[in-house]
Amino acid sequence: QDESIYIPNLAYRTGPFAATGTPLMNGQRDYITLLNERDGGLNGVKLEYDECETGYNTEKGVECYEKTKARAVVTQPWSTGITLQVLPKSNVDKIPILAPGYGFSPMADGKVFQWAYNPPSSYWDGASMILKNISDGNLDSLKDKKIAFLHLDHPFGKEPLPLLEVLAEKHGFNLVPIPVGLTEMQNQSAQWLQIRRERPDFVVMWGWGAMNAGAITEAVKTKYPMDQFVGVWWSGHDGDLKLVGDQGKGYRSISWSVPNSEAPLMADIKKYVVDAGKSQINQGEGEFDSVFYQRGLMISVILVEGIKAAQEEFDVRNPSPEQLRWGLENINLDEARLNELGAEGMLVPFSTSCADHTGHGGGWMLQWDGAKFVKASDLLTPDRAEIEKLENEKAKEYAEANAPWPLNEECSM
Amino acid sequence: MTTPAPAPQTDEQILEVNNIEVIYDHVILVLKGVSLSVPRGGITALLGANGAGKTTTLKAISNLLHAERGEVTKGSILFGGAEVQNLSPNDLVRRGCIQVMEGRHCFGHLSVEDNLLTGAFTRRDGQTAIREDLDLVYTYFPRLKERRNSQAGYTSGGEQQMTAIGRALMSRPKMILLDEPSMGLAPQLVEEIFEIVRKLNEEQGVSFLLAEQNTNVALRYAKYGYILESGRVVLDGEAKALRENEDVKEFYLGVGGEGRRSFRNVKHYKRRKRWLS
Amino acid sequence: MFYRTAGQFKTSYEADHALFPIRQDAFLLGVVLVFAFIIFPLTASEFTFRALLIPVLIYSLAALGLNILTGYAGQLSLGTGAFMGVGAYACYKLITIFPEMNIVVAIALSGFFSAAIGVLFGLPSLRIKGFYLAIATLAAQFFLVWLFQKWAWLYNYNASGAIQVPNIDMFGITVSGPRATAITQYYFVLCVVCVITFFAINITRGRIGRMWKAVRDMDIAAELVGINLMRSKLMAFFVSSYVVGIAGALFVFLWRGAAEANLFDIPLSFRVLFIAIIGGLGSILGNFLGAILIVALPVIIGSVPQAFGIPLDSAMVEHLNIMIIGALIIAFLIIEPHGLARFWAMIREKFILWPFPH
Amino acid sequence: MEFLNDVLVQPFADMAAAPDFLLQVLWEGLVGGVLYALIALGFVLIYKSSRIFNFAQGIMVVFAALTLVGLYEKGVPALLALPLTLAVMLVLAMTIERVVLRPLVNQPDIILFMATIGITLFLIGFGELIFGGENKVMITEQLFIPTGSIVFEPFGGFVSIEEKDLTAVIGAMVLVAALLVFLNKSKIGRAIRALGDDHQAALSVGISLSTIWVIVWFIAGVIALATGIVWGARAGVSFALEVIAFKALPVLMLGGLESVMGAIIGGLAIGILEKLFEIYWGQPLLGGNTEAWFAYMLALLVLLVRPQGLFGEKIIERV
Amino acid sequence: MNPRPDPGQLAAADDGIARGGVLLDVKNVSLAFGGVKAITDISLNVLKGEIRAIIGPNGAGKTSMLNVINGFYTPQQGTIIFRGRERRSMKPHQAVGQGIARTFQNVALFKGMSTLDNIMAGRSVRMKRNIGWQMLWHGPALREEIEHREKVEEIIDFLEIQHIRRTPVGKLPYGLQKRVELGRALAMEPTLLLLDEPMAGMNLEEKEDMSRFIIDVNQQRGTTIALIEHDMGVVMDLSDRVVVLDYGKKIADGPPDEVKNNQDVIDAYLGVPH
Ligand SMILES: Nc1ncnc2c1ncn2[C@@H]1O[C@H](COP(=O)(O)OP(=O)(O)OP(=O)(O)O)[C@@H](O)[C@H]1O
Ligand SMILES: Nc1ncnc2c1ncn2[C@@H]1O[C@H](COP(=O)(O)OP(=O)(O)OP(=O)(O)O)[C@@H](O)[C@H]1O
Ligand SMILES: [Mg+2]
Ligand SMILES: [Mg+2]
Repeated sequence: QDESIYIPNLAYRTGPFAATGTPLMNGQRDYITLLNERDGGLNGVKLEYDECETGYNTEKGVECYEKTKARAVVTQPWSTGITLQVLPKSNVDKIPILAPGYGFSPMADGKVFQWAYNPPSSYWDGASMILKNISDGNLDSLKDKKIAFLHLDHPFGKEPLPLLEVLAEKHGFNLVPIPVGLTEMQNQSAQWLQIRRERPDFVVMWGWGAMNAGAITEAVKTKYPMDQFVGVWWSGHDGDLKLVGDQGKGYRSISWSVPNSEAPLMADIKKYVVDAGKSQINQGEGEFDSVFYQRGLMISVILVEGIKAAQEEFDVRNPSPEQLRWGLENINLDEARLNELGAEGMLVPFSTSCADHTGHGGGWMLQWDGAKFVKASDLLTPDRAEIEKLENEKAKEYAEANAPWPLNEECSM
Repeated sequence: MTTPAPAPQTDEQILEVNNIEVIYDHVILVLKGVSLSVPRGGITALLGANGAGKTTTLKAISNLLHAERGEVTKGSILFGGAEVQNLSPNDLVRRGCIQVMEGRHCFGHLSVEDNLLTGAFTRRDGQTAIREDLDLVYTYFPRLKERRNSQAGYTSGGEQQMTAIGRALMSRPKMILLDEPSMGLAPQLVEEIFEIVRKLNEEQGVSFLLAEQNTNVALRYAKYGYILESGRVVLDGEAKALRENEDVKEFYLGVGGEGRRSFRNVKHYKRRKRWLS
Repeated sequence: MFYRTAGQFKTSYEADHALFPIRQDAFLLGVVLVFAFIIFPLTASEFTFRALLIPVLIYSLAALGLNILTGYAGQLSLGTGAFMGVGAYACYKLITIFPEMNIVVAIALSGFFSAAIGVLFGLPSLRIKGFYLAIATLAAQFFLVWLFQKWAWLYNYNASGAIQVPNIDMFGITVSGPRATAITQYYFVLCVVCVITFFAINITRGRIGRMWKAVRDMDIAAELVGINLMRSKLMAFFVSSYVVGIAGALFVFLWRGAAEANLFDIPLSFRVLFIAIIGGLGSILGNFLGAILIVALPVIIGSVPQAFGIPLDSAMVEHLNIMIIGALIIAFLIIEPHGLARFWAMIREKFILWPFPH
Repeated sequence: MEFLNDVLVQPFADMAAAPDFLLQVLWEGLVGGVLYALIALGFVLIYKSSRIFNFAQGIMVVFAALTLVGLYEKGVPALLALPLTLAVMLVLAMTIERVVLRPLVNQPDIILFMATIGITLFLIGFGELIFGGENKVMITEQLFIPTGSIVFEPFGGFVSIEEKDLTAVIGAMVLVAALLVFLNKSKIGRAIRALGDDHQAALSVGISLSTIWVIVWFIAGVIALATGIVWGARAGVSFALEVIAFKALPVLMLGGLESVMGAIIGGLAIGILEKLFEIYWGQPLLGGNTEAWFAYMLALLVLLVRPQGLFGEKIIERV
Repeated sequence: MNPRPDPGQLAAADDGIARGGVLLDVKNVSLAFGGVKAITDISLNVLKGEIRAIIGPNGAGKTSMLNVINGFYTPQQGTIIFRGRERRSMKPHQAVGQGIARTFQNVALFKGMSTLDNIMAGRSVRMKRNIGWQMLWHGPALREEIEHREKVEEIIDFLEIQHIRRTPVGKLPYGLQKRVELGRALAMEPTLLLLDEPMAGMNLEEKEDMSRFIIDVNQQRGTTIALIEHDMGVVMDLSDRVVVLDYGKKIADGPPDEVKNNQDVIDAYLGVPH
């Protein structure tokens, strides 16, 4: 009966993770605003974007979930912790979970996780791409090398560990996991002393919020070579690197989105949203050009693409959560489509299917040049063989632990 | 109910309390209209049973009620001719009215000497003057001099009482509100303290309002007295007159017809409600 | 008015020891129970269950546990969250090691684990007092949360480091896990809370409660009237941690469904402490009032601007929310430092005295 | 056996093997310790003068630092922003005294403690509302704090010392010395100590609670600002800093709630020991992150021997 | 955890000491705090059934003496023989188990509890239903509670404090607090009752009431009493024997009349002869 499509977002603009959260939320919001302003919505239906503040706190997140779920077509949990909480409920509540680039990597397995999506790349994809990049494509060349894995001691930070352990075993490199507690994010001197002692060949970082800034300043202080320091996509925030400026030159972060302020889409955003005073971005700080803001836009692009697919398939204006589920399984954001949207090169091309909820589009390396992030590699793709094995195994384990857990046998590859 | 004698000339009175009412915790009515006055240079005693409201009266005067969730809801208080209900306690001390609280209240972690020095907080007349007064206090209470460096929390009850009085003296007050100074003190010391009160009164012209249970001693040193019963003044008069009053004799001084009653032979009288109020 | 005590005379000490010396109180409780057991379940939406009713009950229970320790026995603790965690992890281990175990039994047993840990961290209370003890309980808080994080056995080596509640049936009804309905969980929690509250009331009004209060009010004097300080303090830690542990188990199994170590960190401890204090230390009723306030308030404040159609973005709402809660806490402390329970008692007193003040 | 070796022998062997690294660890510990000590100092002052366990000290650090940076970003020159920030802290102290402390005079400790948590929440909301949540850069250079680093090369390795850390250490020493003199020698200092023992008695001798409290909270605010500058220079300024309040608590326990000396010595001891423990025992044997609790456990052990901390006032127990 | 004292031990009389025999014997006790010598080599005894007064100037060590007797302080030297058993140190709650109860100079009541609860707390040692029964309340726990409640009500009647039974003691006037404190001590059914300035801060009327309670306790219950008091009238009238301390030393010991006229006592304590 609703004349608009209700899109809640479990956002956080407060707390220790606000620094990294805010530009992403701004991006998500602004793309929806753009559609409403420029196109009058999606296929003529207004999109109602609504944030519920979680402060990256799992408990608040669940509260938000309960509060919004009556009208929601989708859940955007925005934290691996919250994702893990709502994941088991998805089979009961039947609302798709969209966690672009985060959440639980085995969610890729659409047979088991019928309601969860994490396109275009999972954390395991990310880890695999980073290793591929630092070993120039040959993981065996890492043999006997030491890789420190600096991560937030939180479900998010621990996500890639199972894969990294498997790969370390297989390729003979030496993995040193270094956890950073939530209370130590800003003062990582112990962790960096350990890094100094261990002298790893590479430091791979799974950091978020204030942890990134803390790590990067410590790295500068410890004189750790920046070009051997690589982060996941959530550790590539312009604001964090600006703290160290020139000294952070060479730091890299894998990313499935690239800012491209020249793209037509960005021009539209500027015209219809920012200049119209409908955006919350901090223009003075250059947020418009930042990686995270533009990634936020891409996240909404992915969601809208799913909604559109559902609208068209079922010929409805206002798809139900179950119809959206189909939509999210049938996203096809290839290069052509991205160009059509005016977002050339801003997102890795990918497509999802019933069995593959991630799409595994891959990513690029972004490198800090002292003032901004620039693309520093060709498109990288994850090593699917290893990952898939692990995904299936872990997905099965999860289903067993949460029995009875319905499987979607209809999916075939 | 005996109404207090009409207050004499105002400028003679250093302290005047007019018909005050005090309520604790918004509900407990403790003082139900108390009036009293203390002449400049006088010693006035405030007598009464436990819980009659003596302490409350003194705290109302020195504005310490707030901290106990109590408030003066009616009446007025004049010190040196000016209304003082809305002053803060420290303003009052600065004007020369200081209270020695019941139950000692020393600063337990400070040494005895530091305790005394806190009394000089409001003074502006320089270190030497303060030092002189400190010596004066030590001559009044030699025991304190011996224990000057001990933490007050560890001194005996009597020593703490002396410290508290000494501390008040350090502010060079015009008027001291003394709450049960004799409580828990050895007889000799009680006499000593009252002697000091007399000395201060005579030599330095300090006025006193004494709340006391020890009616005997109090009436010997005071010039005027008020008797308080459940929040009302029930009797007042010259100390001498009070001492002669039969009721006071019977109930406060313990002298019946045939001299002092022995504590061993007390009988269980029902003696409540003696003054018809 | 309603509160007429006239005509209610006690003819025996037994009658005087009854839970409700005044008949109207019993009646009032009856009304509350009817609401809790019949009216709410008939009317509440799922959101109300999950965001209001169940958390209020569980937080009340946790605060009750804390109140036994802090309000009755006078030992300030800032580690409640971690003790809840012990209960939750213990329950998780019990359920996963013995999948056949009845969940009620598992929850009841898990309380003993937190009780044991509570006693262990209560030992210093024999020497350490006041704020020093409060900070010492933070040692428990931080250490335990660290342990939950590092000891992979506790979370069955899950990759995410979180525990996940499986579907658990009792008498053919799913009471726990993603398939459980909110109303079943509500009834489950309600029953547990009622039973424990009943026990707690009895303990606190009898000999043991008196010993605790004596220790709280003046421990030296308590010792000098023959109370064994060590015994009563440790017993307070035991009972309190037991209740808190149960609350923790319910927290995860009957409400949250999953938990990571950080959930049991300081903010949780503080929230429970707030409930106990705003409700009123040394009162059983207060815990419930406090929980209603602290749990419901943010939900209500959060929905006010929406209700009035004021367009505030969620971050702004959250900022205002935090500010308002902070300000309200201060305001409540100023208005009635002894908590909502005392506030209620005063109102009740006025009713009893009505129409004659003073 | 191997276990004993790991615990008792290996760590020391490691220390001896890389003395330059050990020195670096000690220095890092020392700097951390100074920061803990600074926060603890704020606590101690307020506790001493009012028996209030001021949980808001942590957020005051953030608030002060944010105000400074915020003002600078709004275009106020750094050297003007500094006194302006101090003025803001004064206003804050006065507001807290008027709105929170005065109505709560003579209430039990725990109530006041809760009230400070209320203040904390309020300031978090208020601060984020005004300054936003993003990480800000401390205006180190603009305040003429040197930012270079000094590198020694002893034992064939290197020890690097940040100049701003060095400044922090020296600054902290000066601050502490000044405070000690102030507390022990001045009239206000004595009044502060008296207040801690007995509010009523202090009132009765004419000590003005309001004035003293404003002074004390203002000094705590100044210390907070100093802490904020130093810490912000290391890791940027954001609300994630608020958790550092928890790092100061064990310092207080160890040093004693009322002791300025204790705060300093406790802070340094904890800073150094926790770093050593983490590096040589925690990381190799316990999976790291032991800094989350080590200080608390250490302090707990000390308290078992001395229930009032190393330098705290003895709890007077008499009947 | 130590076992609860067995009830036989608690029963007041029946320890083989006849009225007039030595109930408590303090031998050569010395106690110092750092440099402060609170008690120096003092010996004194208390006979069964008597009222024994301890007087002396402020800071003489009277309170410290009581603290030594009931185990709150452990003397550096000397022994204490109570009911024929010798000991130097024990925990205060053990002293209660042996039949020593006391009141305090600065009222030490449980401020948040009602009068009734305070006095009931005095009976904690004698109640023994464990936590299991307590949880259920109805049944044995309630029966026990009522049984003790009756005893407590007797004390309340005796002290005439029925009207404040339910008042939180923190709100009571000082005199009544002292009375409640006495009630709490009586609830312990002690053999030896130690009273530390029971009449400080009372007016005459209340002192008389208190005197009557003390005498009644002594005569009707046969409780031995040691009391500290500064009011010489009270001391002279009530006590059978008086010991005088000064700066931690004993300067006189004997019947009241004798002590009253002792020159040392007059110099150190009384000032003018009374
Ligand atoms: N803070 C308070 N809150 C509530 N009631 C109080 C408070 N302080 C005192 N009262 C009550 O006020 C009455 C008068 O008390 P007050 O202390 O003034 O008596 P007093 O004459 O000084 O007695 P005493 O001789 O025992 O010192 C008493 O009944 C007491 O219970
Ligand atoms: N715990 C303690 N620590 C240090 N000194 C103490 C302690 N207890 C008592 N003293 C000291 O021992 C001496 C005797 O004290 P005590 O309290 O026994 O005196 P008292 O005879 O009861 O005096 P009063 O009549 O004033 O109560 C005093 O000088 C006191 O300062
Ligand atoms: Mg009084
Ligand atoms: Mg004494």
